[in-house]
Amino acid sequence: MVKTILTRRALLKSGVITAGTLAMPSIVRAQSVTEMTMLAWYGQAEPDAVAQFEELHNVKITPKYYVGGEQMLALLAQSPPGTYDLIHADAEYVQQLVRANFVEKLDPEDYHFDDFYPEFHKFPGHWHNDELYAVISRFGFLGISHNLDAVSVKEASSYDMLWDGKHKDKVGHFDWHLPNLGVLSLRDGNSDPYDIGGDAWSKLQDTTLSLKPQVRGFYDYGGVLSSLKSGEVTVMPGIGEWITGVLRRDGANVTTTIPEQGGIQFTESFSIGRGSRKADLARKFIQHTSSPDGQFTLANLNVFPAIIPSKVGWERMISERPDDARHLGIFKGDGNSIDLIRKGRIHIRQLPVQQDLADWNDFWSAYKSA
Amino acid sequence: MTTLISIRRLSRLAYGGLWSLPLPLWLAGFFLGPMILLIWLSFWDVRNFLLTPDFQIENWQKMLSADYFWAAYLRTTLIALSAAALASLIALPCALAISFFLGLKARMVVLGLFVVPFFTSYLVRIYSWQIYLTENGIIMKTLAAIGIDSGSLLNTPFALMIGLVTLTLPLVIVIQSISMLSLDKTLIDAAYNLGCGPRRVLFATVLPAVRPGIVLGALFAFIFSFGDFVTATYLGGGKFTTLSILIADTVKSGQQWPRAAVVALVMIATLLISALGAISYAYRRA
Amino acid sequence: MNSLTDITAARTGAPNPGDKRMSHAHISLQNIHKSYGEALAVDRLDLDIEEGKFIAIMGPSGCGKSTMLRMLAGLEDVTSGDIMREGQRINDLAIWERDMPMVWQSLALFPFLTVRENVEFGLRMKGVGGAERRSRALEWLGKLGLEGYANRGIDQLSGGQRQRVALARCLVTEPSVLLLDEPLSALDAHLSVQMQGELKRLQRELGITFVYVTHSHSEAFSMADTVVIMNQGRIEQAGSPEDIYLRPATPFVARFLGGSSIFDCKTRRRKNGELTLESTDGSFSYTGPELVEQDEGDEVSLIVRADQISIAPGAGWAENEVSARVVGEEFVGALVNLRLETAAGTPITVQLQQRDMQALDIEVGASVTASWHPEDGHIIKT
Amino acid sequence: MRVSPLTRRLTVIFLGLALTFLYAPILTNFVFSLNSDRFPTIPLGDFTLEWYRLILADALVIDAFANTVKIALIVAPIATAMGFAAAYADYRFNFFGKKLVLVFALMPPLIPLVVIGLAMLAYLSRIGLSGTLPAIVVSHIVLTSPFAMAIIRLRFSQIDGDLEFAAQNLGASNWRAFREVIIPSTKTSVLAAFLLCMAVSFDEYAVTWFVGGLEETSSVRILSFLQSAVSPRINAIGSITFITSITLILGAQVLVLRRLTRA
Repeated sequence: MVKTILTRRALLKSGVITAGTLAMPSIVRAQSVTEMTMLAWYGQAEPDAVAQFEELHNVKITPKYYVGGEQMLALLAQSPPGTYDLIHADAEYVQQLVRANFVEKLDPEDYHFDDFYPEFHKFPGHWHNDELYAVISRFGFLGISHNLDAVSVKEASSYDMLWDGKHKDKVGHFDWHLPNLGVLSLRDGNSDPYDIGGDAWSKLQDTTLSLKPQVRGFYDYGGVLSSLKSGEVTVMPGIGEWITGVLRRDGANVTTTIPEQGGIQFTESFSIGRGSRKADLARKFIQHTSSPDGQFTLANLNVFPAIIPSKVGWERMISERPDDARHLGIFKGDGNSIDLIRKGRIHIRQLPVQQDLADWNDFWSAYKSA
Repeated sequence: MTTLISIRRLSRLAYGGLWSLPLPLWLAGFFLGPMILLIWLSFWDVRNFLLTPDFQIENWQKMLSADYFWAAYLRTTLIALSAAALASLIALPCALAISFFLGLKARMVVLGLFVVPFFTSYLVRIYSWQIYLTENGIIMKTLAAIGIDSGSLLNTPFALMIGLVTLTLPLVIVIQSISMLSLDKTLIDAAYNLGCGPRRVLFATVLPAVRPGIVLGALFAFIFSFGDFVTATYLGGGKFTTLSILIADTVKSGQQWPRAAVVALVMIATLLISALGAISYAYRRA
Repeated sequence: MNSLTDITAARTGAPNPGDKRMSHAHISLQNIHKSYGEALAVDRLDLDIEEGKFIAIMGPSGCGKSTMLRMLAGLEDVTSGDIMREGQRINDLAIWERDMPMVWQSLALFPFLTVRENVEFGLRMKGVGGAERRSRALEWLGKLGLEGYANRGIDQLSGGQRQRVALARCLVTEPSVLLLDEPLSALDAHLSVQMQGELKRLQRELGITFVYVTHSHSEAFSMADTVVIMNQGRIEQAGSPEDIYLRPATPFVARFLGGSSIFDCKTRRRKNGELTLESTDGSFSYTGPELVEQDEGDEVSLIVRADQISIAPGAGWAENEVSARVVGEEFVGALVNLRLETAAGTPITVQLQQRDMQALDIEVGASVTASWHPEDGHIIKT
Repeated sequence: MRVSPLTRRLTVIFLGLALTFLYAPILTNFVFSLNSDRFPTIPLGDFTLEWYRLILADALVIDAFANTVKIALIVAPIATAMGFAAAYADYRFNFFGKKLVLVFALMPPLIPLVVIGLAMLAYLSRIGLSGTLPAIVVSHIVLTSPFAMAIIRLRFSQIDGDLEFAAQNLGASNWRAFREVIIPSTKTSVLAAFLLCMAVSFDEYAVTWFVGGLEETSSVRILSFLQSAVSPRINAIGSITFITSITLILGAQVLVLRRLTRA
């Protein structure tokens, strides 16, 4: 069985080579520029993100953008190893990538971990059996995103405001159970929002269901942006600066507040795809993303801004982009992003610990049509 | 003598085979495989978020016993039926106008105009509808200008119908028109000569004669609406969980492709039965 | 009934291999068998069609008449048997090699072509040049009274005009055989009668063979030289219209043609050579032409045409008498068809003049006596 | 049809309304592709060609667009030809298992695309065809040919079944009768089927995303913009597709019309 697969792979490879030889223009290109492939969320391989690296290493990065970790995993499972050199994923999915053997081991020495805040030296989701599989690129917080014309920062300092009668039919949801149930779990007072027992789980379900009369709709990325912008909804739990930062660039009067009860953290990272034939180049790319230059670029991506783990990167943000830095919580002193993490207000988004993921999902489906 | 027979039979077989075989062969090569995989997939297991080939009926039990599944099933059927009926009703006068009231040139141009929207990405068109329907959108502002206070129309059944009719109307009109244009005009003249009024002619002569076109148009509208994901997401605001949305949601619960496959297979069965029913009705001798 | 003198009897029965070669038959169907799986459409059929004759094939629907025509045209394969044309076996010729144009029941005119282009079609397939095609097509359109319609579309023509275009389309190729599959069934009665005359005239003038399938008695009997009556895939009778009318070969034919009364009888020969027929309705004497052919004790059907029967209010008028009840009447112009029923349930049809009917003064339900002369009637062995 | 002028006028007005309805989103799409605001809200921002500049400078968008056209131009003729063959076979011949084959041939459009995408990928990668343009072409033909078959079969159901035999009866061979009768009778529906196949191929994104690997079509591009980078670039791509297609289709019609009027 193994043998036949190997033969087929060999065949595939030779097929690829033949195809390459036949297509003359690509040879010409191949002589001058190396191509590297990246499986990523949208925006990670746009010119603003990779142009600098491409020029430096005479490489062209060809992206395959996905719109959900499940699609990404399914695609990888059905593609020959080596199809994707770089894989960009959220922390929850890195564990699944590792378990499915889709990514290569990394050497921590290769990357600029010294520049990072200590919290990110050994970020839990990226290590497995004490081996490194992914390097954090950037992260963000999820709390309450709100239109400042309708909801003040002070008002948004507690999740309880979501139930306020004056916001009836003005509350929107990003259509994914993990962040939404995470923040509502914090509102219920669970210290670890994703590690909750049976009682807390059923209480969380009641809490969530009681919010339904306030809810206008469930939106995907695009829908979240346009509904907040148009005023269709004025407040959304479980999203963050990754949305409001984009809208503010377009002149919308919106922001994200992390309420007293706490917020959720999402994390993006890069890994090297199993069987990559350009692993060296991929390693160089990840090195670049962890460097001060790369970190500064990542904080300001067109697709959406995010917090970076690099102290050196912070310095540059504060001096060069003070306004954007401020909104991201990148500033010196009390209440900055790292401070929030250290105070224990921020909890990493993860899969439910005591319940089956399917249970959370089923409940979310039921909630949507309730 | 016998060789002559066989040569003639052979050449006839070859002629028939040349027409009968390509599509079935192509589908056998590239569609049967995926279908079998899909059916097999519905019996797989998901362990540690990894799809594992297996043969267990738990996925079927789980989905078919879930209330939310049947609620979504009913909702999807209702939405698709309404959309098909609505699109057919709107298409009918249009197809009549195209086929009987327009000159040759105008007819070609108008049919062309109905075909063009197909080519402008459906995703883009639905995205564009949002600006009409949303809070402070074009419709709301227009209505406000004449003193009517309407809320946002987004995430309402109305918005769903707008989206689905956008998707299906051109196809239904084109199918109905093809059917009407190939109608024998003497049939209509004969009806008039028998003293039928325009209404009788329409209901007793034209409509029965173009029944295959009407039924087929409605069937396509139903199929498209039943499987639609885009309108339900962008204009329904995720509040109307259709089966397609349920599939997407199911996949989100940690690689539950097998359960999604169950939903998909139920959808396929439903559509297949509707299609066979509609087609046999369409071509039944009146 | 008709004035045709040119009567040609077609052969029936199994062909004799010896005289097959001698036959002057233009087209000859020999022991033709056609089945669709289990269903038998044509059963051991033999038929010779002579050149230049108008032959009409009729029978109830499903009798195999259309199948036979389609086999001639090559639209259906024969399961077994031979189709011969001028001595050549043509079973294996493709449709387009048979050169037997057909006028279709649906007419099958090409809607995307003009009238002239329709007529030119066959010539074009034969490779006839443009100018000649055009003049021949126009000539035929002229012959059929369609001058001036050459550039019209098919859907701008009336039913009768379409009929003529369909004819012109076939005849323009100057075939020696023309197949016609119920071509007049879509026309109204008046037009149909007019076309019948025209078809017969055309066939006479051109001298080509017409094979005409129809379910209409009037069409068959008014035009054909030979009428073939089929039932359940077999030929019941083939002969001149007069022959068939006067001497139906089987009770089926008599019943199919209608207008006759049929009595099932057993023969008994008297000393004087006269024949007595015993039936459930009584005994009848017979002195007609088939007298000599009958033996004692045969099972036969006695067929008496409606115009040979007279009725009276009481008995005692003639030798062959049956009492019956009037069950229905139908007026056809100056004639009346009376339907009677005997005590044994045998239906009897009587044809009377309108004024005789008035003189008799009978109504439905009345008891009457039907009678006929011993020399009338026709006996068929069953 | 003979109806009162009023009915006629009302029906034509209704037709106009239906067209307006279908073109309303296309119109706003145009407007917002020229609007400086990133999110489509009224009142409008300033006039700008920035979004067009952006996508025309975006190699990925250009590649995706080229792929889309390439794929549609290969898919549409093949799918139409196969759909036609199947429709003609159904109309003309009877063979064992015909119904079964037809049911099978009708199935692809019934499949929810979200899931068949994965199944297609799983299958195509097993036969060594995943992640390539041919993979997209192969699956698009599967998805579109049933539409072609249905539309052309609809036309066949209205053609007198004797026509082709009438031509043969007048001396046309199988192929000649096909050319003389079947082609003229079905050409409009074949054109419609061809356009529909192209359109479906243009619009398809779910299966394409899965089986295409690194190869993208413009609808896959639009989907990724829509789901993670909402911007008027979506409108700009939509407008360019619209202008291209309306030019092609109306252009083709002008050609056809000119030939008709000359004939």
